[in-house]
Amino acid sequence: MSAATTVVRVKQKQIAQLIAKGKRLDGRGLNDYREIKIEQGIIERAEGSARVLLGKTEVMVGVKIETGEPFPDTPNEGVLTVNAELVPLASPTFEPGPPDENSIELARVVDRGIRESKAIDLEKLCITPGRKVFVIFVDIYVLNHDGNLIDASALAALAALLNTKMFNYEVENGEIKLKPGYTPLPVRRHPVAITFAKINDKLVVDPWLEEEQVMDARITITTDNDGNICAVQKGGSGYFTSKQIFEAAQIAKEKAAEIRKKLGW
Amino acid sequence: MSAATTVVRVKQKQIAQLIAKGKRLDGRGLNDYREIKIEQGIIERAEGSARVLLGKTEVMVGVKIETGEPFPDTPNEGVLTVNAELVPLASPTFEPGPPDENSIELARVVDRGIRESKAIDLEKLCITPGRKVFVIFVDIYVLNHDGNLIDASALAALAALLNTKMFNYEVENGEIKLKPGYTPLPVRRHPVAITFAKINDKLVVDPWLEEEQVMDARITITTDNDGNICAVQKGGSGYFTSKQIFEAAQIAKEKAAEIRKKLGW
Amino acid sequence: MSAATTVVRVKQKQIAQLIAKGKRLDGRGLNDYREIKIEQGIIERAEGSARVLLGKTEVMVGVKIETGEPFPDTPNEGVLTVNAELVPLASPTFEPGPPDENSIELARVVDRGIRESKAIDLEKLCITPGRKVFVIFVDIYVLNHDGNLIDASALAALAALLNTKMFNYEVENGEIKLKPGYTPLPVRRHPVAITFAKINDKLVVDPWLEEEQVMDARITITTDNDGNICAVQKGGSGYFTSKQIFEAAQIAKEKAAEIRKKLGW
Amino acid sequence: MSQKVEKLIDKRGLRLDGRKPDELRPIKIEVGVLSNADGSAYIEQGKNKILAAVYGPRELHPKHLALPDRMVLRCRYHMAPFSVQERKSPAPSRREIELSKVIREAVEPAVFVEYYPRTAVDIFVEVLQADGSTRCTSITAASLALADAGIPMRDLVAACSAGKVEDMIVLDLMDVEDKVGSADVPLAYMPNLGVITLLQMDGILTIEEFEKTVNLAIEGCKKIYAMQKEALKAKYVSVKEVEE
Amino acid sequence: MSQKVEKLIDKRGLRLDGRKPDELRPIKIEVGVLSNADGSAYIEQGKNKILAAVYGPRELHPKHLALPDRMVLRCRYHMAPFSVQERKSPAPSRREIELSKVIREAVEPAVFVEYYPRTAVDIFVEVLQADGSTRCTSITAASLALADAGIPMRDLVAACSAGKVEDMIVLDLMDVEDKVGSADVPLAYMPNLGVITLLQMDGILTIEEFEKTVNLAIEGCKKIYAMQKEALKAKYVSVKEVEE
Amino acid sequence: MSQKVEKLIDKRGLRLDGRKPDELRPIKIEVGVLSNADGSAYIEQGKNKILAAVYGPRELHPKHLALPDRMVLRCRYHMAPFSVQERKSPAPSRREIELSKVIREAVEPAVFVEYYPRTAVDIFVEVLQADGSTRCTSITAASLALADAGIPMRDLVAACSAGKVEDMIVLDLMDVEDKVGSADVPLAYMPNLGVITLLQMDGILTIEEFEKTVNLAIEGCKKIYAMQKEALKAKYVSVKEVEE
Repeated sequence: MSAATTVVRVKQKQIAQLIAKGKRLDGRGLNDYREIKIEQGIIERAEGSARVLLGKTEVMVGVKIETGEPFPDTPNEGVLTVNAELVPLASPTFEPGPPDENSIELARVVDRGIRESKAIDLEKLCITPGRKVFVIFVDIYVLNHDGNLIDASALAALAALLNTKMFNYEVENGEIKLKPGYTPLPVRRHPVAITFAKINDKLVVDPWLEEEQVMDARITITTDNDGNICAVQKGGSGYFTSKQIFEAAQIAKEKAAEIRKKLGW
Repeated sequence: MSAATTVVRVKQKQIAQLIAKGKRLDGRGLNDYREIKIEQGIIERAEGSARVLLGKTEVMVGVKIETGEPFPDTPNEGVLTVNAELVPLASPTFEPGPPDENSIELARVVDRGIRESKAIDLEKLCITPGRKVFVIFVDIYVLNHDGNLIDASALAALAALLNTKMFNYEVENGEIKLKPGYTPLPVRRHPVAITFAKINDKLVVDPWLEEEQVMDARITITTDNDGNICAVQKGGSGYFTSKQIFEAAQIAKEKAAEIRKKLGW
Repeated sequence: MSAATTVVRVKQKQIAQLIAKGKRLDGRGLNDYREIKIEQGIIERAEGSARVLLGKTEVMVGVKIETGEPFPDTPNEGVLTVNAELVPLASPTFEPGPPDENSIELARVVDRGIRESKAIDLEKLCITPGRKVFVIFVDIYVLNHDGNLIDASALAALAALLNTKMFNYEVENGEIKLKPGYTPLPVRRHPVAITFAKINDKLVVDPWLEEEQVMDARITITTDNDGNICAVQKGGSGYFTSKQIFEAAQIAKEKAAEIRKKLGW
Repeated sequence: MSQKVEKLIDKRGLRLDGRKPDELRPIKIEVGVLSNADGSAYIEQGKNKILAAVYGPRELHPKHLALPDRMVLRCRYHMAPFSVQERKSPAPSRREIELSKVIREAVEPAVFVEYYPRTAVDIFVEVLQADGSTRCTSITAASLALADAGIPMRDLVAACSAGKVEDMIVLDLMDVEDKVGSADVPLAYMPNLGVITLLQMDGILTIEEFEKTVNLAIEGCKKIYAMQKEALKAKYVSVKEVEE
Repeated sequence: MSQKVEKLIDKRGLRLDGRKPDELRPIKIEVGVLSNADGSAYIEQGKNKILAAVYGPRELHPKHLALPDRMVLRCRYHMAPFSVQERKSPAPSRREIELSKVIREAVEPAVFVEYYPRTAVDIFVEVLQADGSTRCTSITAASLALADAGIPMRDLVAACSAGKVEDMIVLDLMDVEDKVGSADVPLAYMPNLGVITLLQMDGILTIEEFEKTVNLAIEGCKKIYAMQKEALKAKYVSVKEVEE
Repeated sequence: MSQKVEKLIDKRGLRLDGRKPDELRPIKIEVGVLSNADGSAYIEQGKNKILAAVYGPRELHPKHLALPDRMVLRCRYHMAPFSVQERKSPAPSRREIELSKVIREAVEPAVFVEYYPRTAVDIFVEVLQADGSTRCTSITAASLALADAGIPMRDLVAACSAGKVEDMIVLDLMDVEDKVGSADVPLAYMPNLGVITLLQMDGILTIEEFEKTVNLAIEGCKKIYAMQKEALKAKYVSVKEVEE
């Protein structure tokens, strides 16, 4: 990184000059999102799955359902567990090993969007109150990193959840008895995360890798179907004015509505 | 450390010359203990807590009580677990990460003093023999390291245990039912650890950091209220004669009695 | 290793020239096995144990028996667990720490020989189907590494299993009740692993350390009492022709039969 | 053993601990409390008891992690096992790892990182007792510890949460308000520059509520900022008194 | 939730998925699928879905692990948590560590390791979905990713399993055949040189059956090799088309 | 499966294994038993079976841990999983980490550490079977392995425990005496210099009993020291015989 400092500065200047004119290196306008492609149901072994392409950023999410114990403070609710792996084939900067701060932050931001918007009806995932519930594992797998992993992962996670089906069952003496057929996972809200990079005091939406490498800071704002905010995360070692943040919130709400509409959510 | 070798040697000589005259860098006599300050009950979230200042050495101990299983060979006894963390804010030489040999030795020496003196009446902490007992977690947190962590930690651990209160309860069908009020943890003995540093073949009590940096070896002797020895630990890469050890044992017994008296234990 | 490259090349040439003439540095013929010495029952604390010397390679194996849960897909069978430690006293190249790829491969190859030959009658180790079975821990401890750890470890593991005795017991209400006396562990097959090194396109059996340091690749073929193959493992960054492998299989079968005969298995 | 939750706001509009909606918890700040650290600060904010220490600028191991044009700023947020209701395992949790990152990123904008190239500055935060909004209290403390260590800074960073509790926007959430309330917004601020360096949110807020909450949190930060400056002054005054 | 096992071979001699004994599963190969990696390949072989990427030659940290006369070839075989029936913990299992080793040793004979001394070449294999013989599919993919990265090679390595199922020697075992069958022989092969670079076996085979199985696996490798070359060609053709 | 404890001392004043109070367990020592290590020793003391090996002086990685004026002495005490009644997990326990430290500090006073600056000397102790006082037996073995490796030493270190069992002060505690007895004092000693290099205690002893116990342990060390010298001599005699 240090050896590349000069290169970074040159690129930073170039990107900043373009942005001052309302333009971006890849031809987008400041508030243009990259193209989103979603494929669902690609992993037959998983209860749900999706692959999202956001430009060249590629994220796969698999959903597995197991049974387990509820948390003591929510005995009537299923458990949601979001995990992210920045596997080393996705970027020369990712290394094998236990999750680092970046993958943990990624997982927790996606988790908060789903959890705080109450996207999943967790009460429907209770088998025996206080004893046995369904545990929903959402595993985010980043396959190619070309910027804005948070938005791509949030989209992939939701797409995978919407694709998830659970086998039908009855409870007999506390044991699960399978019945024929499947039911979709009870997903009732569609939180969408929109991330902005701040470069030279301007905000651009959906930053790609070259922009992330020169940005001062980023802010992610997740909104639900009603346009309410359900999660925010500032990242990076820069800062924002409150005006910038309020503007970002407004744009995030609009962009999320656009995306939801385009995807039929 | 290696760069500091010359500095250490100069200081070593200086400290040794003073000790030869019965004096110490900080003005104490060879058998003088630093001032002890104890505050109890400072962490309301914990069942018991204490902060000990021994000169500038500062140690905090919190006691938490949970329920768990007894050890198979003591089915009628509660479980005592002592853990020590040398958190990196306490010294430039402490590093984040899992416990190293120094923090493990510290925890185990404090543990032995409490355990071997039978300070806690563990049989009173049994709920259902062989199945359910109280587990006493004693967490030692070193906040500032100015030497003699063992004695300071042992004092803080005992002070925190003496400050610990347990809710009243009844056992109904193997389950705990809370009742109003609290009872103190059954602490019946007051083990006190006294540590000596050997510098240039002389023993000094309660070494501070500068003395520890030049000492050949240290010996810790823990005695109980009757003046019996309940734990000994030699440390460091030097040695002692048996005469030195027997003298240390005598002084340890006296110092511990003084401290117990001063603290009203 | 890199500094030793030239030395390795010289030795490689020397060893290869000898092998071309059908000779080896330590005087053996290409298909000669080193002397095998086995001692059994040396660890009284273990249910079974053995120490094998294969030339100067020395391996100890201890067998412990505990109770545990069966695997869900084999509810009527005991569990076999093979673990290998390349403890650092055995070689300057072994380092303390969690098992690395070499010790994991070693354990898994030995495990496959025992498991695939069905050497142990695991169904006899079931206590309560689906709930409680005996777990057999086979711990391989390499004490001196002079080459061909796989064969030495496989021999030591089998010798230790043959030495293992289980206490007699009855099952009463799902609990084990001990009865007087012991019964041998039900071992009914005698898998023997034979390893070959390929050096300069020739195969030699039972390579010692110097040969392993210069070999292109190795192949281990484990056969059972009927001369059937039950496990194969190619190792190293070289290759074999199928002709070489079929020849090795034939020799492995013969060598294993010889060893079985010599050891009375 | 779960906490039973009464109403969080009473008829008079007061909170469980008697505070008004826009009122901070009682705050006690001390700077320079640890003799070994290059800088340190201790804060009590309600029942939060938090200690921050700074070591550095100092050498970095392994050396290839050093940066040629700036210092490396590192931060560890850690909770004592006895700081919370159920004993916390000493191993860092995922939550602690995330908070270490956002706290570092909240104070970094204030630091002139280019003054000490090739060095490391370490911030260690220990939560001795936790009662909600600990990341904010930690930032307030960390920023003071940096100043106490003499690390050159653009401004102090003050941090405070605001949120929504039973339909009311309130300042400085304590644990039960955070857990049972409907939204929580931790925020860090540099008052002289008027910029936000930490912003997170969870819960549900309309955009209007969100703006109101952010603005309230900023007001909280300004009050805390004044106390930070007092505490720094107090330390240097008392040092001067000792020296005289 | 265990799989109920029907007969694995029906009266007509066909397998559960309708294949003949010496028939491969349907295979789909794509080369150069990831934009960041220096080389990459994606394979579907039946329900196996496997992605391989290569990074390098590149610098090695820590430097004392570099070799003066050759590159260091490293390999990580890893399964996605959702790739198997029961969710797999992301931490590497003993099985994954062994497979990483044997996959590396299966492709290394094909690489001119001495061309790039003091460097590292990393192979990362991610199993997105597993359905038996994943180590073979992984080797096929890894070898293509190496070629795609421009690493100089003697030959491609193709890999395929054969085994014994209900007294029949069959090619390319899928999961249920591997688990319930009586022997499994994964094998990797360099067809131009006619040499075997991976060989493992578990189960029980007579020496004659073993030879037959090895020979069948080699035939499978040859077919896969043809598909590998097609896939490489397709990539370069499509690249050329794009360039033109 | 717990051990039932009979009386530890019988009417004749003899212990469970027939020993008198001041009697050592049978000891068998062999030096130079491993061909790879630079030095090694094997000891049986009662049912304790312990192997120690020394590697070094050798290079230290990472290099910044090397000391300019002395060697770094490292020690790992480790128990085989099968060495105790209940299988021990191979991961180092807190007990093993503490014992590694005290064993290192017990032999270090005997070593001329300044002879080989910038190097490391590693002591590896493997407990193959444990029956009480293993740290003492380990020190006895480690000291011989150091001597066998040609590390320059002031003296051999001999170690032995003493303790109190049913009101009697006894030498060389075996497992059941350690567990059920009322005090245990492991001690290491350099007889030529007359100094103690390891001393620990747990249990309850009056100061008078403590002195008596320490003195008895020293007597034990002296006897073991004689056997250590015999074993060293035996090795060099047998080497000489081989050489002649």
